[in-house]
Parts: sequence; structure tokens; C-alpha cells
Amino acid sequence: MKKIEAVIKPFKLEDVKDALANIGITGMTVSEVKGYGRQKGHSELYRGAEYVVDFLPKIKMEMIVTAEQVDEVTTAIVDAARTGKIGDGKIFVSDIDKIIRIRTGETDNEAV
Amino acid sequence: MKKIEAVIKPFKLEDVKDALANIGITGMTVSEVKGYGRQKGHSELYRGAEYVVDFLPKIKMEMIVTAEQVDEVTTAIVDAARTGKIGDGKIFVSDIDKIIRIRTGETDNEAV
Amino acid sequence: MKKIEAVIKPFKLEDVKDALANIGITGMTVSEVKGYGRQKGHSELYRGAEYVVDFLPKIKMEMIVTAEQVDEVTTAIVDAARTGKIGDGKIFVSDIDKIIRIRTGETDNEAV
Amino acid sequence: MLETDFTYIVDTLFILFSMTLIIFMVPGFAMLEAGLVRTKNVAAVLTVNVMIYATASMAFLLIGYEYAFGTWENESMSKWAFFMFQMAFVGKTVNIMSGGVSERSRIIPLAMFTVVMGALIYPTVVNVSWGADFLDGTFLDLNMYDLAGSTVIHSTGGWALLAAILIIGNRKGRYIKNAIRVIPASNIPLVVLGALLLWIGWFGFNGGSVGSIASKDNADAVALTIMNTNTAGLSGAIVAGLLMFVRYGKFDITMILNGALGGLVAVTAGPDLYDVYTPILIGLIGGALVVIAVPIFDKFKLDDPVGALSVHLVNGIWGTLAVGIFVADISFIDQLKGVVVVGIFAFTSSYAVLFIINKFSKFRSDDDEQMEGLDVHECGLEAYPEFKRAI
Amino acid sequence: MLETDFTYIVDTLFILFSMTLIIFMVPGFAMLEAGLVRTKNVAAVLTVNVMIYATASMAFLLIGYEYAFGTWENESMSKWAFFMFQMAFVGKTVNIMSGGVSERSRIIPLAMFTVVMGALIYPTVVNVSWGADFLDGTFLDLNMYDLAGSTVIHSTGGWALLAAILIIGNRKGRYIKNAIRVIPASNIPLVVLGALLLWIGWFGFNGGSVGSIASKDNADAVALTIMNTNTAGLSGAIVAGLLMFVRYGKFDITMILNGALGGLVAVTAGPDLYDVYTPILIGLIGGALVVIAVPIFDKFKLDDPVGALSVHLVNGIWGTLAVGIFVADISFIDQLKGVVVVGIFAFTSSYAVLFIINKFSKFRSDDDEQMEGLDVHECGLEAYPEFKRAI
Amino acid sequence: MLETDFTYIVDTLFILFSMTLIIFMVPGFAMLEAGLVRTKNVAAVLTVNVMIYATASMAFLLIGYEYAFGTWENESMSKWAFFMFQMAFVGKTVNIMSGGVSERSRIIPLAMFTVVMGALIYPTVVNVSWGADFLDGTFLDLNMYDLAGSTVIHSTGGWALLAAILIIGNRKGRYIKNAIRVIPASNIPLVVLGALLLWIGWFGFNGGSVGSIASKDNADAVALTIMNTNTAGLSGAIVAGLLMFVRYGKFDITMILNGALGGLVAVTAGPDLYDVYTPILIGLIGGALVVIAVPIFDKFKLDDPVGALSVHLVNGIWGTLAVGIFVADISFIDQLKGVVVVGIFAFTSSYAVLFIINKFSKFRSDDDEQMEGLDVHECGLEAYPEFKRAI
Ligand SMILES: Nc1ncnc2c1ncn2[C@@H]1O[C@H](COP(=O)(O)OP(=O)(O)O)[C@@H](O)[C@H]1O
Ligand SMILES: Nc1ncnc2c1ncn2[C@@H]1O[C@H](COP(=O)(O)OP(=O)(O)O)[C@@H](O)[C@H]1O
Ligand SMILES: Nc1ncnc2c1ncn2[C@@H]1O[C@H](COP(=O)(O)OP(=O)(O)O)[C@@H](O)[C@H]1O
Repeated sequence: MKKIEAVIKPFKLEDVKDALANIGITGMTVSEVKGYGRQKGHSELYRGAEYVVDFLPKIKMEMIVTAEQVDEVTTAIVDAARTGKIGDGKIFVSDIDKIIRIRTGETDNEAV
Repeated sequence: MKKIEAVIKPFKLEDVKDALANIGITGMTVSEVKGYGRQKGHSELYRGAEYVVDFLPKIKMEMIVTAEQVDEVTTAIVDAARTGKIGDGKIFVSDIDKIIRIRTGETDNEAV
Repeated sequence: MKKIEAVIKPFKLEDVKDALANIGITGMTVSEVKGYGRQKGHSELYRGAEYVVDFLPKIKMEMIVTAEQVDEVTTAIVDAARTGKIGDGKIFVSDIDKIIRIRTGETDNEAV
Repeated sequence: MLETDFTYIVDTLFILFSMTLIIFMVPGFAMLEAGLVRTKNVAAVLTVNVMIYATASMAFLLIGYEYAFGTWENESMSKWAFFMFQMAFVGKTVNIMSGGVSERSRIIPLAMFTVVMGALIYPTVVNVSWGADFLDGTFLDLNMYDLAGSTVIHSTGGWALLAAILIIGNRKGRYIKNAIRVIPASNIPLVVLGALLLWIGWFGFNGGSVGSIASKDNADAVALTIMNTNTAGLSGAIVAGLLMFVRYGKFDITMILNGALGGLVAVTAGPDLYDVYTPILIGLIGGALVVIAVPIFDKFKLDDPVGALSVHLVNGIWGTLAVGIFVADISFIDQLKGVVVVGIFAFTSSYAVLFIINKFSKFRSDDDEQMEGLDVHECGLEAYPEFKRAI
Repeated sequence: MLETDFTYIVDTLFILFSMTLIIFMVPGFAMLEAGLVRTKNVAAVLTVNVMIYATASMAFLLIGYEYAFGTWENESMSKWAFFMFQMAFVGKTVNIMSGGVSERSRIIPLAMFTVVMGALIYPTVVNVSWGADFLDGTFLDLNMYDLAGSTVIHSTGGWALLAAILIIGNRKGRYIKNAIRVIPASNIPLVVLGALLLWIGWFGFNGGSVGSIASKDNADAVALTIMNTNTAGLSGAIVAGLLMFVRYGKFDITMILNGALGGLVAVTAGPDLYDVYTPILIGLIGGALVVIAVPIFDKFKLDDPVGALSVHLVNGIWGTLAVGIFVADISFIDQLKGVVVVGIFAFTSSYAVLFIINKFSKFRSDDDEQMEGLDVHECGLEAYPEFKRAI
Repeated sequence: MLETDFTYIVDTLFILFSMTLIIFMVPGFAMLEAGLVRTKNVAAVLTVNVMIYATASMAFLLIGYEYAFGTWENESMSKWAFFMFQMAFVGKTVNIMSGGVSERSRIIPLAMFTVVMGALIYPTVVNVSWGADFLDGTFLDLNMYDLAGSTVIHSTGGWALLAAILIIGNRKGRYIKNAIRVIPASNIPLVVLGALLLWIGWFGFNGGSVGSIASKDNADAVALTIMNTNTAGLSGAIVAGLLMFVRYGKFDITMILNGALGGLVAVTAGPDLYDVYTPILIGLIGGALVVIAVPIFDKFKLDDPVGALSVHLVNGIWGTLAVGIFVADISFIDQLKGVVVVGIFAFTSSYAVLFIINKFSKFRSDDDEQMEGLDVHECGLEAYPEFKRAI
């Protein structure tokens, strides 16, 4: 089993979620993160002083999938999340040893 | 060393924490996440229009343990976090190469 | 490629970010988490009742680097994040299979 | 002491008191709207509210007041007090309009429109209804009874809003194909605080519009006005709550408050003329109209984040007509004529002015700006920078 | 001008001013309670506050007022103004009660109780103390001095709350075995805002209760009343702050504000009768009583999220007795009799009504609903949907 | 009825009304400052605000008032009303000071200073300007015209703040080497709410300072005062908005509000003496001074999180001098003398008192406490415990 982590632009969440639903992925865990990368933050103003906001809001999606699904899933994410502009984000894939569904105790592929 | 990630229902956090403390696990990192899975969100109302809230609040716990502790820990989490109702969450186990305790510089098992 | 996760004290974020920038690391994803460990929370007061706040605010930084960079990066983090007081946090290193940059579709080392 | 001195003094105090209550509507509108929009647009909405108070009042001071009333002179109370009372009204018409186009409108063109509204459009409406009346003697002369502005303030603001929505368009992503995306309020306590401050302000608005408290009859008229105003708010809230409960089994507080405000708008044209039970009915209908109108405007894809069309336009009309229906001495036709004449003037003049301003300075924030939020683009800051946004 | 006209006019203005200040207590209670409860129950608490104002006032208008006072007629000021002033009181008794059972009570049964309170229970208490007095001539006839309602409003609400806690029970998870789980306030600025609005409202509450400002003596009485009211609030806050500091080395602002409110409740029975120093003492004791009572009620497992029992019930009693202690002309026994008679009536009648309503429509949200929060279940929306909740 | 009775009654009512408006400045300052500081210091700032109202008022009641005015007696209105009006002022001077040293000052020493300010320092300033005047006949005797306290309140508070910043120092991390770290406001709706409540309170502050409304002339003076007060606020807001827009292309709402407050401070010395256009100019300059002064104080590394030096000190001076410039009968030299004498006294006495207190009880929270936030250390609780903090 594999873990896919995708850092995307916040307003792309709905699109990516729908794209994943289309290919049968319905389990995922999402959180708001701040990203730091090539895309630079905007400058803000406060009582006559300007300053730069470094960290940009991003959404991190984590989903565990079977090894076979990885390519399909990453392609779906890339297609749905791409705007072509800087800061679109990244996808990271890694290994997972074991999965357990708490409710049933099912493990591994059954628990995905 | 292994990383155990558990996505659980928010109000189970105290119970799980206590259960883990009982078996000697006292280091962990927790964050609020949103989950999307079989459990469906409730519908909300706003000025005469109903809509569905897709993403449900969950807590993600991450803890690094030695390989030997994995089974004991996952069992403890499952026992403490289970309500038997849909949406109880999942546990994912993966490998960790290396750990460092920032304060002391200790590494690996000493740093768990 | 490797994933480095560091849990640090919130007010050290700027220092660590700068230290990483100095060694050429400019991509990272950050989130606020709560930590539970040896460092104990402070007690709070509410209408004449005291209680202990268990979970302490921490920052989790995640960055994907090439295998060669790992030592340099972890050393930089340790140096910048250390206060010597309890609760300084930890660093975890794990393996990443694959990286994709959403904007360009570049993969692996090119996408770091 | 002369009796005229007595009435002069007491009425000055009374009008200053009323004026102060109305000024509480400035934070009232500000909090209501700040609570109703998304966090990323809160600072922009607040800036617009402060800008409106500053700009509309200044325009009214320099130009609009004299145009509306023909003179600064006043025998019955301090002229400065009377000015302040009238000045407290002017911003409200723009508040109604700006609230309904929030989350997508830029501040500079709104400020330009505010100047024109405060200096010309609103004063013209006042001129023909409460003021110097340049239509006097013409066939357009209005005999509408509108104590405190169901038409003069609320529908005028509502028509301006309708024109603005047509010109500025809807928030990005609000209507996708035929689906309506619900965009919930971000801060309910602020919504409640704002609505309740408006409610209190209404006591000054309507009570003060009686114009004098300094005789037994006037004291009764003022007190009855305030009581009836309040009653219509109560019943507007109750009916909205009941309708939501019957339909959804839940009490949507934002709708309940809009129902209350609808009742308050509706009673505003004639609270001094009703007995103490009629306002219950007027408020019930007012509250129900809000509940009915909100989804209808959505069906027509008129995107109004705060429900101002339903509250102010619909109930401004209903309230003005209600005087003609429930009060024997008042002609329904006169009321209708007032609604129509003011409506046509307010809508067309606002539309024209908005259209022209829009040529020079686009009202609408572009899609990216709306996506990121107006706060950063218009104000350069965030309303809640230390609070983490949920998904 | 006739002197009676003068007093009629000035007192109408004065009572309208006082009434308006009291209406600021509507947002006052709303913000205070919205700040004290957890974010997941904020919209529900706010809805209850708006519902109370709408429902209790309407019930009082249609039924309660005439029952309480026997007549609408009024010689000394506009009857509508006097009604509005009295109407501003009625919701407060329910506010006191609803606040103390928040985070677990459903809106529908609360609304039913509000109707009965506004139409019958509270008017009965007013009838026998300030109003028509159907007990006149019986051995129960009350001679209690209670200018602005330490007993009539505050203990009445407090007794209703005690009955409600007994029937509704505690918040899920509040007392686990013998441990008390602390549930902190979610929004301290709202708490402060609400408490300060209540404080200001109190000037109208107590000042207006003098009933007239239109003679030199009355003007002095009103001003002294407001001054003494304020003074007791000051000393209540100071003593609560000092006690917290001595005990914990910290200034718990929620306790300080409760101390201030306790002082304000305590002075309410007789602020016009004290010299300017006595209220300092009354407020000191009032504030100290709050600090002492809060943990005691917790020990008895009476779960009161806003501290209303300590503020309103305890200090309502203390304040009423204090008049008997500090004012020479006032009989302590009469005061005690008032406290007891009203207490027994308010508690038993509230208990009975709550009990009956509870048979038809359960007050208590079930455990799952409390866990998820009342907002979603009762109101269908969240108070702060865009703000991420911390663990 | 005797005319003196009439004026006594009406002025008592008028002063109670004015006083009530000023008390709205208590939540006004509290919300403004709670919005301007970081979330981790919000409860502490709110506690300080409540403490100031309680402590300064009590000190003024027990000691300061009689010292300032020489007597409690009052012929023209109820002495209690006059006391309450004056008492409403006293906390403001400390509010100005405490706001400017927020996010780093401990509550206990601030409370000590508040007692001294309320009992001695402020009453001394009042004594020599509005009160008993112990300098009468000496070469220091002041003839400054200062209707409502540009100098007596605002600069006095400002000088105390300057002394406090020198003694307490800057917030940790505010100035690192030569860089200024920007620390943005955490809650903009609260900032707006607070500023608007202050604005409304100003009507009572300045209007009430006329002292009587009970003659035609006085009614005019009061109304003119309120109108001019408002006008200067309007133009202060407008100029600050324009300057920000010209410089940055953005509307920084915190600066706009500071501009408005600057205008309000500036007009406070003589709003009854100007025609209706002069306040526009005074407010324009006042607003511009704020925009210019904020970065200058930062350059001098005087860390003032709420901009109080620019708003109150700079404009308090400007406003007092402005009366000498724009009003024919008023001597500029007298105004300047007032500014200088009061300034020297307020600064040196505050400095001395702060210095001594600081020996016994350190004002400054240590670095770790500032890092973690004053709320936890001073109050033992968090202002928004359920809201997740962003990075
Ligand atoms: N090496 C990395 N490790 C972890 N997260 C990264 C890394 N590089 C980029 N990111 C995340 O991806 C986001 C987008 O990256 P950025 O460099 O701004 O744009 P792009 O991917 O389009 O080149 C960043 O904001 C950050 O959250
Ligand atoms: N494949 C997955 N990858 C990541 N997180 C998942 C996955 N499946 C489920 N989750 C997480 O687990 C939570 C519970 O899953 P859900 O399907 O609703 O219930 P259950 O686990 O009881 O069948 C989800 O809300 C989500 O946070
Ligand atoms: N085993 C672990 N797994 C995951 N996170 C941990 C673990 N141990 C510690 N942490 C994280 O590191 C933080 C610091 O740890 P703590 O034990 O308090 O101090 P120190 O690392 O200085 O001994 C914790 O608050 C927690 O977030």
C-alpha cells in the first residue's frame, strides 16, 4: 500500500476531490497547511508599514491507496490541481506497512 | 522505528491518549484534520438553503515507536477509539529511517 | 529522496526557515500541531477552577530533500531549533518513493 | 420660561438622543455585514462601512442637506441638532446597497457612488418627500405618508442595490450552471450584535422622525412609534423562526434576524398611525416576505450576500403600501404613487451613475482577487490573521 | 405650559431613554453568553437570546402586562413609554434562566417556557410587588422594598434556573465521577463586551425604576441611583479581582466580570436609599459571594455554565436583605418575607411548568447532540464555520 | 414650575445621557485594544481595561473628585449626576496610557499606577484647568480654553504613555537591530467596533462638557459641539484613507480609524467655538498628523501597539493650539502655556510615579512570558482557546 500526499492550492480542493471520486477514491484526510516555495507571498500593510507574508495557505491531502492505484491517482490529482501558475504544489508517494480500520479491525487492502 | 498515524474521532482523543499513557507511550504529535470517507457529513442550513458539509472533523495522531511496540500500540488505539459506528477512522503504519531529539541530539531509539 | 519531518517550538520557525534557506532549502510545508511529550503544559484558571492544558502548540515542518542533503538539513534544523530546554522537539526521517511537481509534471529529484 | 424655549430645548435634547441611537446603526451595519461575509472579505466590508459614514455624511454636510431641505434654518430646535439627525440617515441608503454587493466590489468606485448618493440622489428623494419639494404643484407631487423612510430610505437603498447587482454581477462561484453554492456567514455573534444594534437604532430612527416630543400628544406619538416599531420587529422575528422550523426543523438565526429587520423596515412608514396590534400583522407579513423573497432572488440569480433586497426593498415597498391599507385617512393610491415614482427615480438614477462610474473605475474585483479575498487586495491586511482558516 | 405637561413630557423622554439602555442588555446577554459557551453551541445560545426577546416581549404585550399592572392607563407619562420600559424587563428573567442551562437545552421547549414566564409567572411576581397586588390585604401581602428587582427580576430568574437545572441536568461530561471537568469560555472579548453592555443597561434599569426625573428631588434620586448602581459594580469587580489574585496569583477576567455583575444585582433593590458609600460595601459582599458561590454550586453538581446562580440568585437575595440591613426605615422582616414568598412561588411555579413542558418536549439535547454541538442540531449552522477549531 | 427647577431637571437628564455615552467608551477602548493586540495578549488587555474602569473610578470617588473640584456641591444639576459625568472621564487617561504599553505590561503595577492617576495626577490637572484651581493668582495660572480635554484628557494620557514606554520598554522582538517587525492586529471587527463606540462616546464627552442644554443658547452650543465633533472625525477618517491610498494603493482600515480618532481628539478643545467648516480643516490636519506620526514614533523606537501617542498626544497638542489659531478671542500663547505646563506636570509626575512603582513591582513581563503571551501568565486563561492559531 502507498501513501499519497498532495499539497495543492486551497481552491482546487473541490475539483481534486471530485476527480478522485470519479476514479473510485473516497477515503482521504485533509488539512490546511502553509507552504513555502518558489511562489512568494504577497505583501501586507499595517498602519503605514509594509511587510511580506511568507507562508501561503495550501491544502494537504493524504490518502492511502493500493500500489496499483498510484499512477491513476497521481495523474488524476495533477490534472485536477494544475493551474499552470507557480505554486501549484507537489505530490509525494511513500510506502505504508500496514493499515487498520478502527471500526472493524480489518487490515491492509481491505481497510483502504 | 515505525511511525503510527491514527485518524480518530475528535472526542476520542482523551481516551486514546490515556490508553497510550497506560502502555508507556507519552510522546505524540496531534493535529486537527478533516476526513472524507464512508461517513457522510450532516446537512447545514443557511438562510433557507440547505447544503451538505462533506468533510468531517477528525484528529490525526502521529507517534514514532520502536518496531516492537507497534502491535501493542495499534491494539490500544483500536480499543480506545472504537465506537463501532461508521467514521471511527484508520491507522497507518510506516517506516522511519532516523530520529533525532533536538534538545540533546540523541538519535534513533534513544530519541523515541 | 527523503522526507524530513521536524516538530519544533513555534517561535523557532523563523530561525529554522532562515537556516534552511542558507543551505539552499526553499521548499517546505508547515502546519501547526499540538505536542504531547515530556514537557508538561501549564495550568489554566477558569472561574475559580484550575486545570492543566496537556497539549502544547508546536510547529511541524515537512520537507522533501535528496538523500544526500539529509545530514546537512537535520544539522541545520537542530542548530537553529535548539533552546536546550525541554520540549525542543524531534526530527523524523523517512523514505519517499516518488515526487511530482503539479505545475510541470516533473518528477523525483527535479521536482524537489 | 417661554413655552417655545421649553420645546426648543427639550426637542433638541430629544433629537440628539434619537440621532445618537441612529449612529449606533453604523457599528450595527458594520458588525452585521462583517459577520455575514467570508473571513477573507471582512476587512474590506468594514472599510466600506466606515468609508460610507465618512463620505456620505461629508457630502451631505457640504451639498446634500441644503439641497434636500432648501434651508438650514429651523425654528423648533437647534438647527445643528436637526442637521445631525438628518445626516445620520444618509449613509443608511448606501449601507443597504453596499452590503448587497459585498465580497466583490472595490472600494474606490463605491466611494465615488457614495458621494453622488449623499450629495444628490438621496437628497433628491428627501426633497420631494420630506423636504423642499421641487415637485410641488406638478403632477408628480407626492402625498405619500412615510414617517421614517420605508420608501425614502429603505426602498431607495434597495433600488440602488438592484441596479448595482445588475452592473457588478454576482460573486464568483456563487451560481454554477443551475446550482446555487451556499456561502455561509463566517461569524454569527457579529451578525447578532449587528442586527440588535440596528434594532436599537431603529428606535431613534422612527421615534425621532416624529420630530418633537415636547407636547403631551407628541410624547404619546413618539412612545407609540417606538413601541410599534419594536412590535413589528418582534413579530418579524417570530414568524421567520416559525417558518424555518416548520420547513426545516431548525432555527436558522440569520433568517430570524432578517425577519426581524424585515418587520422593522415594514413598520417604518407609519408606526405613529397604527394601534398597538396592527404592527404585529405588519411585522408578520414583513418577516414572511423575507423568508419567501430570499430564495426567489436567488432563483433570479441576483446574488445578495446579506439579504438586503428582501429586507429593505421588498419590505420598504410593503411597508409603504401597508399605511394605505391599514390607515383610514391615507390613500392607497398616494402610497403606491410614492413607491413607484421614488422607485423609478432611485433605480434609474443609481443605474446611470453606477454605469458611468463603472466606465472609469471597475466596481468588480477580478476573479483572482475574489478568490484570494478582497481584504488583501483592497485593504492590504487580513481581518483575522492569527486565526487559522478551516477548509 | 402646565407643570403636569412638563413632567409628562420629560418623564416620557426619561423613560424612553432608560428603556433604550435596558434594550442594550439584549445584545449584552447575547454576547456574554455567546462568549462563555463553547464554539459549537454559540449559534444556539444566540438564537435562544433572540427568541427570548421576541417571545417574552410579545407574551407580555398580549397578556402579561395587563395582568401585572391591572391597567394600561398612566397619568404621569405616555402609557406606551411605560409599557416599553416594563417590557424591557421581562426577557431578563428568562435570560438568567436560559444562560444557566445553555449548552444542553433545546430551543422549542425553552420557547414554550418563555411564553409562560412572560405571560404568567413573571407578571404574577410583578403583580404582588410593583403592580396591581392581588395579595393586598391577605397575610401574604408583601411590603418588601425592591426598587429595580433584586428579587422581582434576579432571584425570580435564579429560582427558575435552579428548577431548570434540576429538571434538565448537567452538560454531558461536566462531572465525571467526583471530578469536575473545566469547560472554559470560548471568546473572552465577547464576554467583556456583553458584561459591559449589561452594566450600561443597568443604569437604565435602576435609574428608570425611580419612575420620574421631573422634579428636583426625583432628579437627585435618579442620579444617586445611577451613581450607587455603578459604585456597587465597581467594588464587586475589585473584590473579585483581589480574591482571585490572592488565591491564584492571576486575574481571571470571567470571575471579575461576574463579581461586577454580582455587585450590580446586589445594589438593585435599594440604590436610591443608600448614601454613596454603602454601595461599596454591598458590592464588596456581592462580589465576594460570587467568588464563594461558584465553586459551591459546582460541589453540589449544579452545572451553570455562565455563573447565573451565583450572580443573580445569591445576590438577588443578598441585595434584597441588604436594604433591610442598611436602611433604617426598611424592615428586615419585610424584606425576608418578600424573598421567601417570591422564592417559593418562582421556584415551584417554574418547576411545575418546566416539568409539564418536559413531558411533551424534552428540554435536554441527547448526548450525541451535545457532543457534536447544539448549533448543528438546533440551528443547522455553525457559529464560526471558517475558523478551525483547536484540539 | 420655577425656571431653575426646569434647568436643574433637564440638565440632570442631559448630563446623565452624556455620561452614559461616555461609558460606552469603556467597551469602546476594550474592544479597540483587544482587536489590535495579538490573540495571546487579548485577555490581559481586556482585564486591564476593566481594572482601569473599576480602580480609577473608585479612586476618583474616594479621593480625586473632591480634590479636583474642591466641593461636591452643585447648584445647576444633581451633584450625583455631575460626579458621574466627571467620573466617566478619569479612566480614559489611563486607557490611553495602558493601550500604548499593552502586550508587555503586568496588571498589578498598572493597577497601582491607575490608583495614583485617578486619585492624584489627573485630579491635579483638572484642578488647575476646570476645577478649584490652586494655581489661581500664581504666574502658572492657566487660561487655556479646553472644552472637553484635548489637553486635560488626551495629552495628559499621552504624556503618561510616553513616560511609561520609556520605563517599560518595547515589546520583545519589535525592533531587531534596525528593522521594525510589523505585528498586525488580530481582530479587525473588534477594532472597528471599538473605534465606533469611542466615536459615539465622544458625542457625550464633548456635548456634555458644554455643561448645560437648558437654554436656547446652550441647546445650540451643545448641538453645534456634537456636530463639529463628528465633522472632525469624518475628515480625519477621509484624509487618512486618502493618504494611505495615495501611498500604498490600499485602504488600511486601522489607519483610517486612527485618523478618525485623531480628528476627534483634535477638535475636542473647542468644538463649541468653531463654525461648521473649521472642524473639517482641524480634522484633516489631525488625521494627517496621525499618518505622519505613526512611522516617526517607530523610527524613534517608541513601541506603541495601538498608536496612542499619535492619536492622543500629538493631536491633543494640535487640538489645543488650534483653538488659539482659529478662534479670534482665544490667545495662542495661553493655549501654548496650557499645553506646556500640563505637559511638563503630566510627564514628570507620571514618570516619577511609574519609576517608583517599577522599583517594587516590575511593569515589564519577562521575555518568556511575552513569548507565551500575557494571557496565560497574568489571567490564567486564553482569550480564544478553541480557535486554532495560524502560524
Ligand atoms: N521540498 C519540498 N518539501 C515539502 N513541500 C514542498 C517542497 N517544495 C514545495 N513544497 C510545497 O509545494 C508548494 C508549492 O511549491 P512552489 O515551489 O511554490 O511552486 P511550484 O511547485 O509550482 O514550483 C509549496 O508552497 C510547499 O507547500
Ligand atoms: N484511504 C484513506 N486514506 C486516508 N485517510 C482515510 C482513508 N480512508 C479513510 N480515511 C480517514 O478515515 C476516516 C474514517 O473513514 P470512514 O470511511 O468515514 O469510516 P470507517 O473507517 O469507519 O469506514 C475518514 O474521515 C478519513 O479521515
Ligand atoms: N514519539 C513521538 N512521536 C511523535 N512525536 C513526538 C514523539 N515524542 C515527542 N514528540 C513531539 O516532540 C515534542 C517535544 O517532545 P518532549 O518530549 O516534550 O521534549 P524533548 O523532545 O525536548 O524531550 C512533543 O511535544 C511532541 O510533539
